[in-house]
Amino acid sequence: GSDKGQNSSGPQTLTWASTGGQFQDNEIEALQKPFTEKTGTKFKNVSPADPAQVRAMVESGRPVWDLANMSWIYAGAYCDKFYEKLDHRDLDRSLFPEGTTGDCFVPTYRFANVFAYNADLYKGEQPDNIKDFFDTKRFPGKRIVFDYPKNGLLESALVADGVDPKDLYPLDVERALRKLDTIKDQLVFAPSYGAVQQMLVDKQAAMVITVTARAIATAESGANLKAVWDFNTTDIGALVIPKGTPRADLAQDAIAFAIEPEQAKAYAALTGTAPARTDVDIESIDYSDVQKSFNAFLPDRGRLAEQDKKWWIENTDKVLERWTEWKIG
Amino acid sequence: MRIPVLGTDRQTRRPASEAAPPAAPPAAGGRIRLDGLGKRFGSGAMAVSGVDLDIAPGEFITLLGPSGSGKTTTLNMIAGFTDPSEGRILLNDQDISPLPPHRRNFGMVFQSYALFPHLTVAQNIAFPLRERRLDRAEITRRVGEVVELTDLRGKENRRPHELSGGQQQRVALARAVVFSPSVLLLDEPLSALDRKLRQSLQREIKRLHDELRLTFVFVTHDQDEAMTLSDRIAVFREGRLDAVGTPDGLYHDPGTRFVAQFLGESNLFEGTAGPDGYRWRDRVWPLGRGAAGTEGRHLVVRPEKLGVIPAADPVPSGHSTAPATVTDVSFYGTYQRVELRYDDESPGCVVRPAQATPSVTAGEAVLAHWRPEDQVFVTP
Amino acid sequence: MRIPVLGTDRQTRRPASEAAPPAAPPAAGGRIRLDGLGKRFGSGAMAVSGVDLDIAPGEFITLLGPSGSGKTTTLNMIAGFTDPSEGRILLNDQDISPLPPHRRNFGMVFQSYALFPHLTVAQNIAFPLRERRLDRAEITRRVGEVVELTDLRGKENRRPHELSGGQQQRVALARAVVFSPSVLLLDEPLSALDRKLRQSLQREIKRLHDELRLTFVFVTHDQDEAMTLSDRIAVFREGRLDAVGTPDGLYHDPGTRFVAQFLGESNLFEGTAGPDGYRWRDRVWPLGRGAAGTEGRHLVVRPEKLGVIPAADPVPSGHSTAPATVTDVSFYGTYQRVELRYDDESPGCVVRPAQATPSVTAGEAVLAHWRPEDQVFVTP
Amino acid sequence: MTTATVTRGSPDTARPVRGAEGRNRTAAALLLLPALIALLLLFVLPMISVAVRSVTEPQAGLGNYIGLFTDGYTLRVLGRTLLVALIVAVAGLLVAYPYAYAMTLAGPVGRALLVTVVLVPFWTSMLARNYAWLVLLQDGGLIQRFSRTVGLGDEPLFGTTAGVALSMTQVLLPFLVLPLYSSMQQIDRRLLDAGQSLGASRLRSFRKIYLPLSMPGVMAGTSLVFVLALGFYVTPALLGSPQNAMIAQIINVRARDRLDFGGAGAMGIFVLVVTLLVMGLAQRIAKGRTLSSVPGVAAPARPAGPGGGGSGPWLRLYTVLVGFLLTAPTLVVIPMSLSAGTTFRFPPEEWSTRWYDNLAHSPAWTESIGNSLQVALVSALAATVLGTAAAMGLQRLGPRSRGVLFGLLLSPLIVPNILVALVIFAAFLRLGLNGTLGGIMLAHTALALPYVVIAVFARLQGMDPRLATAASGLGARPWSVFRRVTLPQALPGVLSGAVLAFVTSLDEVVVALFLQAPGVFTLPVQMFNSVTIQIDPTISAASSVMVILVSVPILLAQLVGARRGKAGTR
Ligand SMILES: Nc1ncnc2c1ncn2[C@@H]1O[C@H](COP(=O)(O)OP(=O)(O)OP(=O)(O)O)[C@@H](O)[C@H]1O
Ligand SMILES: Nc1ncnc2c1ncn2[C@@H]1O[C@H](COP(=O)(O)OP(=O)(O)OP(=O)(O)O)[C@@H](O)[C@H]1O
Ligand SMILES: [Mg+2]
Ligand SMILES: [Mg+2]
Repeated sequence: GSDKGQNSSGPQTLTWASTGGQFQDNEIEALQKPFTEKTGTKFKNVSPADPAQVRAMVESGRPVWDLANMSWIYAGAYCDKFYEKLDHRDLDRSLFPEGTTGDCFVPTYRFANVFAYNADLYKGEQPDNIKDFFDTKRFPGKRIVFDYPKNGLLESALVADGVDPKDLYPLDVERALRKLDTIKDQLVFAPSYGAVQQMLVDKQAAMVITVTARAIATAESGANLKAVWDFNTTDIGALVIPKGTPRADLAQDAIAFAIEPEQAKAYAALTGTAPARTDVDIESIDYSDVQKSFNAFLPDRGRLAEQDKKWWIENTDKVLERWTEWKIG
Repeated sequence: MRIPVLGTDRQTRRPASEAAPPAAPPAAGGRIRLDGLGKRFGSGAMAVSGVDLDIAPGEFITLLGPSGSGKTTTLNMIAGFTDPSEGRILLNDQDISPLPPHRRNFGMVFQSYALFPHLTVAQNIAFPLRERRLDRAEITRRVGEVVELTDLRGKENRRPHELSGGQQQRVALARAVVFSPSVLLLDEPLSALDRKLRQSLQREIKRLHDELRLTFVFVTHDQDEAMTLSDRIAVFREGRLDAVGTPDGLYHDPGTRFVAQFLGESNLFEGTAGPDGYRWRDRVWPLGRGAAGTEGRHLVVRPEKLGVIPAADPVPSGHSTAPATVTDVSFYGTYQRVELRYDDESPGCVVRPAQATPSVTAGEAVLAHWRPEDQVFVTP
Repeated sequence: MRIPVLGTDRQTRRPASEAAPPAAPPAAGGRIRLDGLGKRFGSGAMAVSGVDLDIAPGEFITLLGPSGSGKTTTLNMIAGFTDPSEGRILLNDQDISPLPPHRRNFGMVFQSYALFPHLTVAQNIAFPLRERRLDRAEITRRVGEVVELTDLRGKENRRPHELSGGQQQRVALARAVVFSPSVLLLDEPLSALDRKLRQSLQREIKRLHDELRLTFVFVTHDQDEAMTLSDRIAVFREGRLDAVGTPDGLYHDPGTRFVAQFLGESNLFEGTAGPDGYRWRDRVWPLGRGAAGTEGRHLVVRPEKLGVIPAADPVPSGHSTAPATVTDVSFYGTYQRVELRYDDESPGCVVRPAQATPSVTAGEAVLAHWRPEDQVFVTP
Repeated sequence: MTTATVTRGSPDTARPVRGAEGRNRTAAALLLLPALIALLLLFVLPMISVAVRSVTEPQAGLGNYIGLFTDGYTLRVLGRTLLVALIVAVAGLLVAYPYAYAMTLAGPVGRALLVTVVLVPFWTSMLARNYAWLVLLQDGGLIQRFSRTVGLGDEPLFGTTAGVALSMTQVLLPFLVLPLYSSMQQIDRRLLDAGQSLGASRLRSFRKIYLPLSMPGVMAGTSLVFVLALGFYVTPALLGSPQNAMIAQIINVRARDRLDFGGAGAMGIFVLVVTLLVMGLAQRIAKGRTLSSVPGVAAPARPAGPGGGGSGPWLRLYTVLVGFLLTAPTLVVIPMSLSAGTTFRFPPEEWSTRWYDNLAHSPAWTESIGNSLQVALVSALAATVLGTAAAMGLQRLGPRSRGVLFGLLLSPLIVPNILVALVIFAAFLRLGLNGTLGGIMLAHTALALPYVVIAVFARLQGMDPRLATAASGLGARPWSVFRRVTLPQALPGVLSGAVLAFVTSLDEVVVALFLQAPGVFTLPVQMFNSVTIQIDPTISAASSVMVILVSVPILLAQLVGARRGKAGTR
C-alpha cells in the first residue's frame, strides 16, 4: 500500500469481511451502524472471510478488504506479513484478559466451545461431566463437531483423560487423539456450522461441542440442547486488518470503536457472546434465557480453559496435518 | 470361385444351443406367402398395398418396378424390419409376424448396404457366422471363400469407409450369402458393379440358387438381369402388384399396359374393340387369338414382331398395318432400330436385322405391319 | 421437362458480392487438365497414380473402369475434396489446388448421394441456389423445374430417409444440376434407377450438355450409357488410365487387352507375331492392316465381326479361321449368340442375326472365321 | 506430414501448396485458437505460477512433492478418490445408458419430458440438493424407512460410501445422459436391422453393433463424470464420513486452512498428472476395442420412428425409475421450502411460505438470482461459441495432437477448484477484474469451456464427414457449411454443451466466492453463505424458484419445437 496512512477528508468506505448470515447482520447492527453515525464511514460487507483470500490479495498487492472477522491464528502466524499491526492508542492490551492479544489482533468478543447434548435423546440419566462425551456406552449417539482441530475437542479429550485444565498446554496431541480413538466411530465431522445445526435439530447427533453463538442458534431453531458446565474451552473473536490496505488507520478506529463498552454490550446482547474488555460488566447485558444457558462467562460455569493463543499460533499447522491424517486413517 | 454351402455339412456346427431358432426352417428354401400385404408410413398414402404373392420353396422371384414403387418396403416387411400395416406374411404356412428377424434365418442385402462401420471387411462378413457359433477355422475358411468370390482379396482388414462404392456393395453381398440362409432377400445387390463383375456374380448367384434351391427374392431395376435370373417376375406399380409371371410369359403377354411398357418396348395402339375387329383410327384389324374380352383394351406389338415398309409398298398378306413416320434409324452391330411416330402421334419402334430390306430412312412415311397372332391386348 | 439454365439470365442474381469466386470460371464449361495425378490413402498402395488427362471445355467425358479402379477418387480430387498425393489439377490452365471446393463452381453427384438429412427434398435441392443468393421466387421456380424433371413431385417436403433409394439418387442429381455449374462431376448418378427413368434422365443430361456446353465428367459402370453419352471415355484400371478415346474408337481399336475385354466382348487369341503373319497354335494368319508393331500383342476380333461355320464347311475366301467347339447357342429376339471354346480352351463368342445360316448347335466342332481387316491387335 | 516424403515422377509435378488437407490444418488452428487463448490466459498461465510455487514454497525444491508420498495419507486419499470416481462413473453409465437409449426411442413429447427430467437436478442448486440427500439418507430418513418396510434392513446410508456414491451419481447423471443421447441419436438404426437379419438376436445386435457405435458418447460422458467426481468435496464432506474424504477436501484444507499454497499446488498438479495418465491409459485400452471415430457409410440415418421398435415395458419401467432418481432431491427440496421450521424439514411438520416471503423481500437473494442468471447466460454463450469452434478444430486434427489438446482442454475440470479459484483471484486482482460480474463471467467461461468441447466433439465424431464436403461442393463457403449443415447436425451436441456450460456457471461457488464483491455475487455464493454458519431454508425456496424458472421455459420450448417439427414433416 503506497498510500498507507493517507488521511483523506470526506466519507470513506470500509470493506468488512465476516462470517455472513445472522452473525454478520448482528455486526452491522451493533458495530457498523453506530460507527457510520459517528464518523460517516460507510461499510461494504462480504462473506465469508477466507484467510487464503487475504494471503492472495496481499501478495498481489491489492488488498480489497479492510477488516475481517477471522481466526486470530492467521493474524498471529502472519503478523505484519499478511496482516497489519494494531497500534491504535485506544487498543490498550491491558484492557483485555491476559494472553488474548497479539501484535496484529485484539479480541472484539469472547465465546466458548460449548459441550451440549440433545436432551430429547436422554430421558433417564443426563450427561453432566466432560467424561460423558467419551462414554458411548452410557450415552450412546453421534457426537458432532466442526471439522477443525481447534474446536475444543482435543482439550476436552485430555481433560476427560485426566489432565488438569491448567496443565493443558502444550497439548499432548497424541494422547488426545488416542482418547478420541475410543469414540471415533461415533464422531461426525461437520463441514459447516449449518450442518451441525441441521443434524442436531434432526436428532441425528446426541452431543456436540460447538461455539456459543451456534449453540444458541441451534437451540432457537428447535433442538432441545442443554449445555454441560463441567469443562469447556473459551476463545476470542477478533477483527483483523489485511496488510497494505490504504484505509488501515480508519479500520483501526473501527476496531477501537467496536470494543467500546456500549458497542460491545449491544453486540453481546445480539449474539450471545461476551464482551472482550475486562472492564465491561457482563451482568449488565440483557441476555435472553437461551443466550444465558450457553454463555460460559456467567458465574458457576464449571472449569474453563482459555485456548492458548501462542501455542495454537505456533502449532496449528502441525496439528492440522496430524488431524487430517488421523481423521481419514 | 464357388459360394460355400453352409448347412450341408452340419457336423461343423456346435451342438444346438438357444442360438438355433426353435422353429428352424427346413434346409432347403422356404415357401413364402404374402397375403394382402400393405404398408403406410405415418399418415401418408399407402407405400405398398394389397400385395398377394405366393413364392414357392426354392423359387427365384424378382421384384421389378419403377423407383419408389414399393420393392424395398415389401422386402423389408418380409425380412421383419418393417411392420406391415395390413395383411400377413406366411413362411411355410406359418404366420411369421411374431418372429423377430434373427429367427427367420433370411439373408439380406440392403439397398444401402448397412455395413457395420466399426468392423473390418472380414469381420463384417464373419458376423453371421460368429452369430451361429461356427468354429474359428471354419469361419476363416468360409470368409476366405466369399472374399475370393466377390473379388475382395487384400481388402479384408479395411473398414467400410475405406472402400469404393462397388466394393462396399460386394461386402454386403458376401455377408448375406456366406451363411447360406434359407431365404435370400437381395435389394439391388449388383447395381454398383461394372458389367463384367456383375455378370460373374450373376452367374454365382444363379449357381447358388440352382445348387441349394434356396428361395430368392431379388430386387433389381435391370430388366435383363431380371429376365436372365428369375423363375418369375413380380412387377410393382405404385405400391401394387401389377403382374406376376415368368419372364417369357410377361414379355409376350404383359397383361397390362404398364407392364408392356415397363418390361421391354412396345408399340401401343389405343383403339376400341368391336365385333368386327379392333378399330384404330380409320382401320379395323382382325382380333387374332384371344379375341374374347378385348373391350376397352389396348393393342400391343413388340418391336421385333413388327415389320416396316415404305407406305407405297405392298403389304404382306394377312398382316395388319399402321401408318407411321420414321423419326430415326440407328444401327447396333447386328440389328437396326427404327423409331416411329404413328399417325396418332404415339411413338413406336421396330427392331430388325441390320441387313433387313426394304431399308427406310428418317422422315419417310411407312407402314408398320404385323401378323395378328403376334399382337396382344392389355388393360390400360 | 427441361433442366433450367442458370447463369444465362444473370440479371436475377444479386449484385456481385464476395460470394462470387474471384477467379470466376467462364460461363461455359471449363477446361480441366489432370497432370500426373496420384493419390495414396494412408500408407497403402496408390489408389490412383499417374493420371494425365486433358478435358476440353464442354466435353462430355466418362470415367469407366472396374469397381475399385479409382474413378471416385479421381473425381474427388477434381472437386477438391481429396488432396492429390502427386500431380496437379489445372482449370483453364490455372492450378486449382489452393481453390477450396466452394470456389470451384463444380456440381457433383456423390456415389453415396450425401443428401442433407436435416433438410427436406426441396431444401436439399435449393441448397446451392441459396448459397448463390438467388431470390426466393427464382429458387422456387428452379427447384420446381428440376423436381418435375426428376419426377419427384409430391415428395418435396419429405426428408431423405423417407425416400426410396432411387428417389434419393434423383434428389442428388437434381441438387447437382439445379445451379448449372461450369463443370458437372457425376458419380454413377443413375445407377439406382429403372431403365425407363434412366433413359429419360440420360436424355436430359445429354440435352443439358448439348445446350450449355458444360464440361461433364461422368462416372458409370454401364458401358452402354458410356457409349451413348460420352464424347470420350477414359478407362481406368487399378488406379491408372489404361486408355482414352471416343466410344467408337475404343470399341474398334481398344489398344489394350484390358480395354478390349472390359469394353464389350472379344475373341482374344494369344499368339506371336512373326514376319509371315500372326502365329496361333498351328495357324498363321495374315496381319492385315496395322501390321507394324504387333510383336508381343494379342489378336482381338469382336463378336459381331466373327462368323461361325461347321468345321467341315468351306471357309469364305480370304478369311482367317480358328477351330472351336460350340458351348451354347441362345436367341435374343433378332439375334443369336453362339458361345465358343477355342482349341486353346479360351472362351469366345459370336453374335449374329437370328436367322443366320448355317445354324450350329451346342457341342458341334466349328470354325470361327473373320476378315483380317476386322481384327485388331492389343497389348497384353 | 508423412506424405511429404517423395515427389516421384516428372519434376514439374510440384506438390500442391495448400489443398484440402492444408486448408483443414489451417482451419483447425483457427478454430482452436480462441479457446486455447482463453484457456492459456485464464488457466495455463495461472497454473504455471502454481507450479512454480509448488517447487519454491515454503522452500525451493521438490519437498512438497516428496511430502505427498511420505505424509501417509495423500496417496491413500488419492487412490480412494480415483476409485470412488471410477465407481460413480461406471454406476452412472449403467444407470444413464438405458435412459439415454429410451430418449432416442421416445416420441417428441415423451422426449421433451425425459430431457426436462434429466435437467431438473441441474437447476436444483448444489447445496439444496446435498441437504435434500442429507435429509433423505439420515437415520429415520425416507430411504431408511422405505428399506425397513420392504425388509432390506435399517442400516442408515448416511456416512457411508454407498450414500455418497448414490448422491454423487444422481448429481452427475445428467453429465452422462446428455452426451450419450446426442451421440446415440446419430446411430443408423438400420444397422441393428442388418445385425438381426444376419442372425444376431436383438440383444446381441445391440451389444455388437449399437454399443460400439455409441462409444463416442460413452467416452465423453464417463470421462466428464470421472473427472467431475474427482473434484467433489461438498457431498462427501456433508454426507460421508472421514473415511470418505476425497482429495479435494485435503487440498482445500491445505490451501484454505493452512495457507500452504505451495503444498496445495503440488497436490493439484499431482492429481492433474495422475488423472491425465489414468485417462490416457483408459483411452489406449479402449482404442483397441472400439473406434474413437466411426464415419458413417450408410445413407442418411433413419431416426427411430413408428416401426423402429419403440421401447419395451422393461425399458419403460427402468426409465421411470431413473427419472425418479433424477428428480428425487428436487421432490424433497420443493416441500422443504414450504416448511415453517428454521432448518430443513422433510416432510415438513408445519407449512408456511415464510421462506418465499424472505426470498422476495431480501434484495440479497433476488439480486443474486438475477446475477446468476446473467452470468450463466453470458458465460454459457461464450463457452458454447468458443467450445464448439474448438471441438470442430479438434476434429480436424490428427489423433495424437487431438489427444494432447483434449487433455489440455479437460485440465480446468481436473485441477481442484480451490486452486483455480486462488490463481484466478490473484490474476484478476491485478487486472482489476475481481468484484465485477464480467470477471466472474470470464472465469466461468473458462471453466465451462471443456464441457462444451466434450459434448460437441462426441457428436461430431458420429457425423458423416461427407455432408460438409458435399455442402462445400455445392458452393457453400465455410461459414455457410457450418451454419447450414454442420451446426444443424451437431445441434444436439451443441445444446447439451450449452446446458452443461450454463449449469456449471449456475452452480459454481468456489471461484464466485473469491471474485465476489458487495452487489456482485451469485446465487450459489448467497446460498453458501447462508448455510456455513447457520441453516437458512431460504435456499430451498430459492432453489425451487430456480427449478421452476428454468425448467418450465425449457419444457415449453421443447414442446413447441416438437409440435413444429411434427407439423414440418407432416
Ligand atoms: N479412404 C480410403 N482409404 C483407403 N483406401 C481407399 C479409400 N477410399 C478408396 N480407397 C481405395 O482406393 C481404390 C479406388 O477407390 P475408388 O472409390 O476411387 O474406386 P471406384 O473406381 O470409384 O470404384 P467403384 O466403381 O466401386 O465406386 C479402391 O481400391 C478403394 O478400396
Ligand atoms: N420412411 C418412409 N416414410 C415415408 N415414405 C416412405 C418411407 N420409406 C419409403 N417411403 C415411400 O414409399 C414408397 C416405396 O418406397 P420403396 O423404398 O419401397 O421403393 P422402391 O421400390 O424400393 O424404390 P427404389 O427402386 O427407388 O429403391 C416411395 O414412394 C417412398 O417415397
Ligand atoms: Mg428400393
Ligand atoms: Mg466409386
